[in-house]
Amino acid sequence: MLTEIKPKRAPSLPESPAAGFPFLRPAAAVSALLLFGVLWEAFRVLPTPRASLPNLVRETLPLSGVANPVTAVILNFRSYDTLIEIAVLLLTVIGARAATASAGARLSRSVPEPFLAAFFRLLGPLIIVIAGYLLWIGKHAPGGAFQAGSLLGSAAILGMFCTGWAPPAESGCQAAVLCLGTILFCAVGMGTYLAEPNFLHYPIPWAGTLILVIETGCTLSIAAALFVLFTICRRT
Amino acid sequence: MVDSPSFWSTAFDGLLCLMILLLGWRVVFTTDLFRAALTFFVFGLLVSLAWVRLQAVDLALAEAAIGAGLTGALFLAALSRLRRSSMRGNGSASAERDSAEGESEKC
Amino acid sequence: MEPSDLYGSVGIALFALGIYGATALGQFMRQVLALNVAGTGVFMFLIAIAHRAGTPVPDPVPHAMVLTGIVVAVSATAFILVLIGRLRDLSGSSSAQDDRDD
Amino acid sequence: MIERAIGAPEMALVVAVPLLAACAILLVRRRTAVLGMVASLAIAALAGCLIWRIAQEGPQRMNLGGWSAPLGITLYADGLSGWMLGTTALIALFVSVYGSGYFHRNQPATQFGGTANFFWPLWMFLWAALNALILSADVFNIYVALELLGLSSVALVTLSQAAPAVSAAVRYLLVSLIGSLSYLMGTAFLYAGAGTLGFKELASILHPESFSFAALALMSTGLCMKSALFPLHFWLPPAHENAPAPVSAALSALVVKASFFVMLRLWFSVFDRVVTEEAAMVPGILGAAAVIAGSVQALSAQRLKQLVAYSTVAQVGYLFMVFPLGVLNPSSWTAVGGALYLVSAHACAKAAAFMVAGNVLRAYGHDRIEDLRGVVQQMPVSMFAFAVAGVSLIGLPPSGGFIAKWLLLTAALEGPEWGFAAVIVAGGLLATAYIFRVFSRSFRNVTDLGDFKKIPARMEWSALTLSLCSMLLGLTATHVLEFMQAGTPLIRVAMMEAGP
Amino acid sequence: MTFDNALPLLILLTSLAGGSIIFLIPEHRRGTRTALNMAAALTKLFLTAILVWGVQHDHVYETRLQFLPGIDLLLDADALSVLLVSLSSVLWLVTTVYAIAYLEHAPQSRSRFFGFFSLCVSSTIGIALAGNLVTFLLFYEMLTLSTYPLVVHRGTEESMRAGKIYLAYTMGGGSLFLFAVVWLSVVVGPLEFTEGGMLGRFAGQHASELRVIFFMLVAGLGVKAALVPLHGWLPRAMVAPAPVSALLHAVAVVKAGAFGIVRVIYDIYGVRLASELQLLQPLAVVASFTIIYGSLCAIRQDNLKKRLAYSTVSQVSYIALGASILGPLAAVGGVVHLVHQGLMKITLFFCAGNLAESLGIHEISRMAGVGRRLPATMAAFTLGALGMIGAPPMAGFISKWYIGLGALSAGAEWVIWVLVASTALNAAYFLPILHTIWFKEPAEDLSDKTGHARGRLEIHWMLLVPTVLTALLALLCGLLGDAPFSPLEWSRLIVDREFGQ
Repeated sequence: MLTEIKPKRAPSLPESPAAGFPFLRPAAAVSALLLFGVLWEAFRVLPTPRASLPNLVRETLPLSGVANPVTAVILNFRSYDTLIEIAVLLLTVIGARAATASAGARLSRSVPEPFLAAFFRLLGPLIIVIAGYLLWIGKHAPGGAFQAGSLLGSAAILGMFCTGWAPPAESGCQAAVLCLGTILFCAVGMGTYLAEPNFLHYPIPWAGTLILVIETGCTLSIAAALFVLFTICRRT
Repeated sequence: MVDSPSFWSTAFDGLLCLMILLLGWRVVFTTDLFRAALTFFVFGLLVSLAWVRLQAVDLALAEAAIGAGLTGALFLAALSRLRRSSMRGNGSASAERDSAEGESEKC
Repeated sequence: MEPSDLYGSVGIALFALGIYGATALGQFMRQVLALNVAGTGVFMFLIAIAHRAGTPVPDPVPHAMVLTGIVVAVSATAFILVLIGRLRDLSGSSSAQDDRDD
Repeated sequence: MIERAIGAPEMALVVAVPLLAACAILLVRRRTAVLGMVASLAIAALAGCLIWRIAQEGPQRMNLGGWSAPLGITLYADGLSGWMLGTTALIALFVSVYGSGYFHRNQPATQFGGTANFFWPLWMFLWAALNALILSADVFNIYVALELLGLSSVALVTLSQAAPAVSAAVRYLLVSLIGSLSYLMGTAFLYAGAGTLGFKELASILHPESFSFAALALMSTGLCMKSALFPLHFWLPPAHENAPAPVSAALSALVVKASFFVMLRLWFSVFDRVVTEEAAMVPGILGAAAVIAGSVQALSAQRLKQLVAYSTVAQVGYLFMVFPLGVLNPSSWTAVGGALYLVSAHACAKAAAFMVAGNVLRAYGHDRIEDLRGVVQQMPVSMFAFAVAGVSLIGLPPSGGFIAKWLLLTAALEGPEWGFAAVIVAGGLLATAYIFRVFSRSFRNVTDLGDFKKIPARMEWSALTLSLCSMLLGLTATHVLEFMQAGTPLIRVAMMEAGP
Repeated sequence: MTFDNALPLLILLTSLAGGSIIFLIPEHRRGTRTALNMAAALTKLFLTAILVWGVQHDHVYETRLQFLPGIDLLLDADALSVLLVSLSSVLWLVTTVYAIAYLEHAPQSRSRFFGFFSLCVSSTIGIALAGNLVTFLLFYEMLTLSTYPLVVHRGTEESMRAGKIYLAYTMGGGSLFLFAVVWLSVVVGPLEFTEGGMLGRFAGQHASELRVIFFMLVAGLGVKAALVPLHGWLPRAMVAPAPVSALLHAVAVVKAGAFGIVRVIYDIYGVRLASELQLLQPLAVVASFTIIYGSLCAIRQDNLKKRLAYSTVSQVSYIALGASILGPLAAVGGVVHLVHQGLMKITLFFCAGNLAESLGIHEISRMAGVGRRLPATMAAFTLGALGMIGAPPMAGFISKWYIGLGALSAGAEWVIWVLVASTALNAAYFLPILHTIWFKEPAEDLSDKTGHARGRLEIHWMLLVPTVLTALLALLCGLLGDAPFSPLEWSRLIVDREFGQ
């Protein structure tokens, strides 16, 4: 590795992990084949699960406040996972910002084409409506926060391409939207202590509403996060 | 099982699996990064199709939107800006250029 | 052959393939691509398992896991791409500066 | 059907509070250091409450959302997790203090541009991830926590905006992603075979079968990658060496230990009936190799931070010897107690060592070991801290490192596992060699001392305090070991039965 | 916690706390540092006096602290420990006085020096008071660490090399010792020192293991006791300042090793088991060889301190020899030599230090006629040298006498020849020095070089008084051997208890 950091000298560049070991590729190939063989064998003789979790989910579904089992699992039974996951999303945005903080931020705007812009003016609202629908339908049919959020995010990206609109590099409201999901989640989680002495323990009558609230927040955060990540990825 | 495995469905599954494997192989072994990224995009779409076959519609949606669409877009964006910076990097002293290009190979 | 078994095997194959790529390839970008392939493999395996559970509707728990996994994967990918770009800038710019000094 | 168990609220709060704190810091954007310190104190206090509760009422189990496993996620805190949590809180608190000095406004922020104010939110995320990882009793939840941990660590590494740091970060991230994917595949196999994700349920279901072996192999490989076990350690030294000093301290002291702790849980509780002595030998032998290889590389290190980083590789090796030693005589607590003791002792010592390295780097603008002449005269506090930390790393009495070494050696000789015993002793000698490499330079008397920048006092004193903590650990062994076994005679399947 | 339980801890803390505070005293506060040093030393001496009296009257002084599950941190004062405690507290006081004057003009940090100096003494006290093998190990390692900064104190290339070698030897021995201790405690459980040997009840079991462990223990301790071939660090450590070498060689390090060997033989294995396993024969042979070899090397040295160092190598082995010959008489000889050798050797090193300080003389060849320039110092040197040779009525004579008697009664006549040979050799390397000092014409002008001469005194009184004092003590120990509380009487008491008579 390098011995000291001077701005002037070009720092010694990292050898990619492959560089170190000469026989890496064949070794990796063999071990990958081995991996496949072993796992496939294990998969072939896989016993049928002893615990029948699906049935348990089905029985408990009425208490979860939603009709779509996946949504029930994500936002009620295993909502803690989702909380951490939203945090991961937020974290990556901050990390990306931190990594590029000292870089001169150049966003190469794409020149707005009138036709594309018009097209987007048509498409944009439609996408937003669809996203809202996905979010709403998630309660009892395929769909939900993630699909809606990703859709919104891609809509924003599309907009950036079509109408040469460039987002502000960093703004308070942007940060607020990014944090919204995490904050809502934690707040609800602690708030449930008022009703039930347990974290993220929705009172059954309220469950549906709370889930919808959280989902809305998450949708916005996810959309914002994906969009910001994309812009940083282009910019840096 | 839910769907009685008729011949055609099985054949379709097999074909889909073959395509997926092939594309996956291409993604990993194509040296041209742009082509690899595009291949990955198609790969993602096929995978989401496969998930529909496995009665995971919502996941298929997510995969199509995030897995294929966004990830592919991310790769393309990153590649475009890598190319830009490599253009900036050119015309430097030979030693540095070697190192810079050694780097560009790694990126 | 049940579709679940078929797709499960494919998932395992993609996983192995991706792991090979992520460890053996020399370029960061290609390693990241391979990593995504491996991730897709894992997800497909999980979904196959969900389908395999033998209930009329597939087991939602693996589905939830996959959904979580996809989001984590995309954010991690974006982050590492940003880092790679940044690394490229740093090495490029430092060489350019020395160029001026000469 | 639905057990509505109530656990200590702290268990969830130690995760939620740092996350909220991170958001708050992001939104307020002013006086970040103050907010960060307040949050740190709050989190440490919560951890303290939880530990006290464990000591009073025994192990705590919390079914999040009121859904008991297998349906929901369970948090579980016994003596071991309590001890890990406490160690984390202690180290993290002092890292916060140190960081508030290191990233202070009027410190020369040359190597990190505007990134200083990103430290606090990222650091909060890291702390949340550590707590989540320690408390979780659900294999998939652990996967998510692992991702949070890995990503936040990498983000922190990039805070020092130099090219080597970023390239180290990229490699670190690649390895940690591969590791978590491997872990996730293992989880998938577990679920496919056992149909549940909770520790307790898995422990009662799993038997030696092909799928459980596959899962064990996949998960262990992933975790070993993350905690830099010997052949997979290549990413650690550059990352820990080029990160900002407080980050290096946190990474070396806590992050590698967290994944080790998960592996400990898996092997001795979830896979308890699955693991065989042959399987346990693999991590053990790799650990022994790590002790030797890491120390030897530390002997040839050029820079102080490099040396300390390689010593981490070596010390992690000791930890992994617990698997053979613990599996070989299941009735004995010695090996596990020793390993966990080493976790804390090494955490304190290593954090202190990295802080000192950071101080030297700040004060002299370099940390080349060759040119450390006369440092003892100019930075007596820091070097004394380094000396004390070194004593603990070497494992000399009366340090926490000695207790750990004693317990591990006892376990090895009870076996008797001559090989491991020999490696433990040899490792101590090698550690002496590389620690005193530093002193044989820094004790030199020189008349012309290099230009020397004054550094904030708290950066020196937090290092000293931590090193003294590692020394103090040497005198509290009996109580600590009692606490670790809180409510549970052995770290075995029985352990997972909740206490109160 | 009663006073009796607290006393050992207090004795330990006087120097430990003192040392820790001294670290914090800024360099220029010379008066404060001196006052603190003296206060600590005097307190320790006082407490030690109480201890001696108490142990004489069969008080039980024992401090227990929880350390490891099943293993306590045990400080307890039996007759044997009292011997070393009193020796080190007396010599600490003396050496402190000496060091304060000696380092007056040294450029290096004096706070650091005195801090580690008192840590060093504390570890010696801890070694003396250790009630079980783990506690002993703890302070044994602590001694290693606290001596290193003293050895490298001058910060020169040479001292750095010496420090590296010192560390290599002692750490190697230490880890061997650790290994053996853990192994032994795995085999037989907690290892409390008990008069007559705690392994007595294991007679006939684990014979082979116990044998191996014994030799590992002795090897680990032999490094500090400088048994050949583990003595290599000792002569090189001479680069340290005179007070340090005095302390290292007279009290702290070598004594720690020898004392440990005595402990292992008497209180862990016990004479009966040791003889049953035939452990002592080889040790006696090694010790005798060391005695001869050390003296032979000493003859070839021209550097005074180096010669003294080799003579230490040889003299310390008397202790091991006496302990390894069966029978009470030899034991008395060995144990009492702990004290006698300490007193005589520290005198000699003080004299060497005075020479270096006042006249800058390090070589024997340049010592011609210094007797006239430094009469008192050289008189002290003469006493010490005669004692080393073993001439009556000096203290050294008593040790040799008892070892000889013991050897005869134990039927090991060959030991007599070892004693005779070593006496001859001692004479061969000390008498020429005495002759040079007193009867040769001064070759160079012996005027004061360092400005230590104050008025009519030949050298600064704080350098002179300790020297003369220790010399007189060595003389008294020889003259008043039978007086109560004399080292000889005390060793008799110890041996009676060990051999359960």
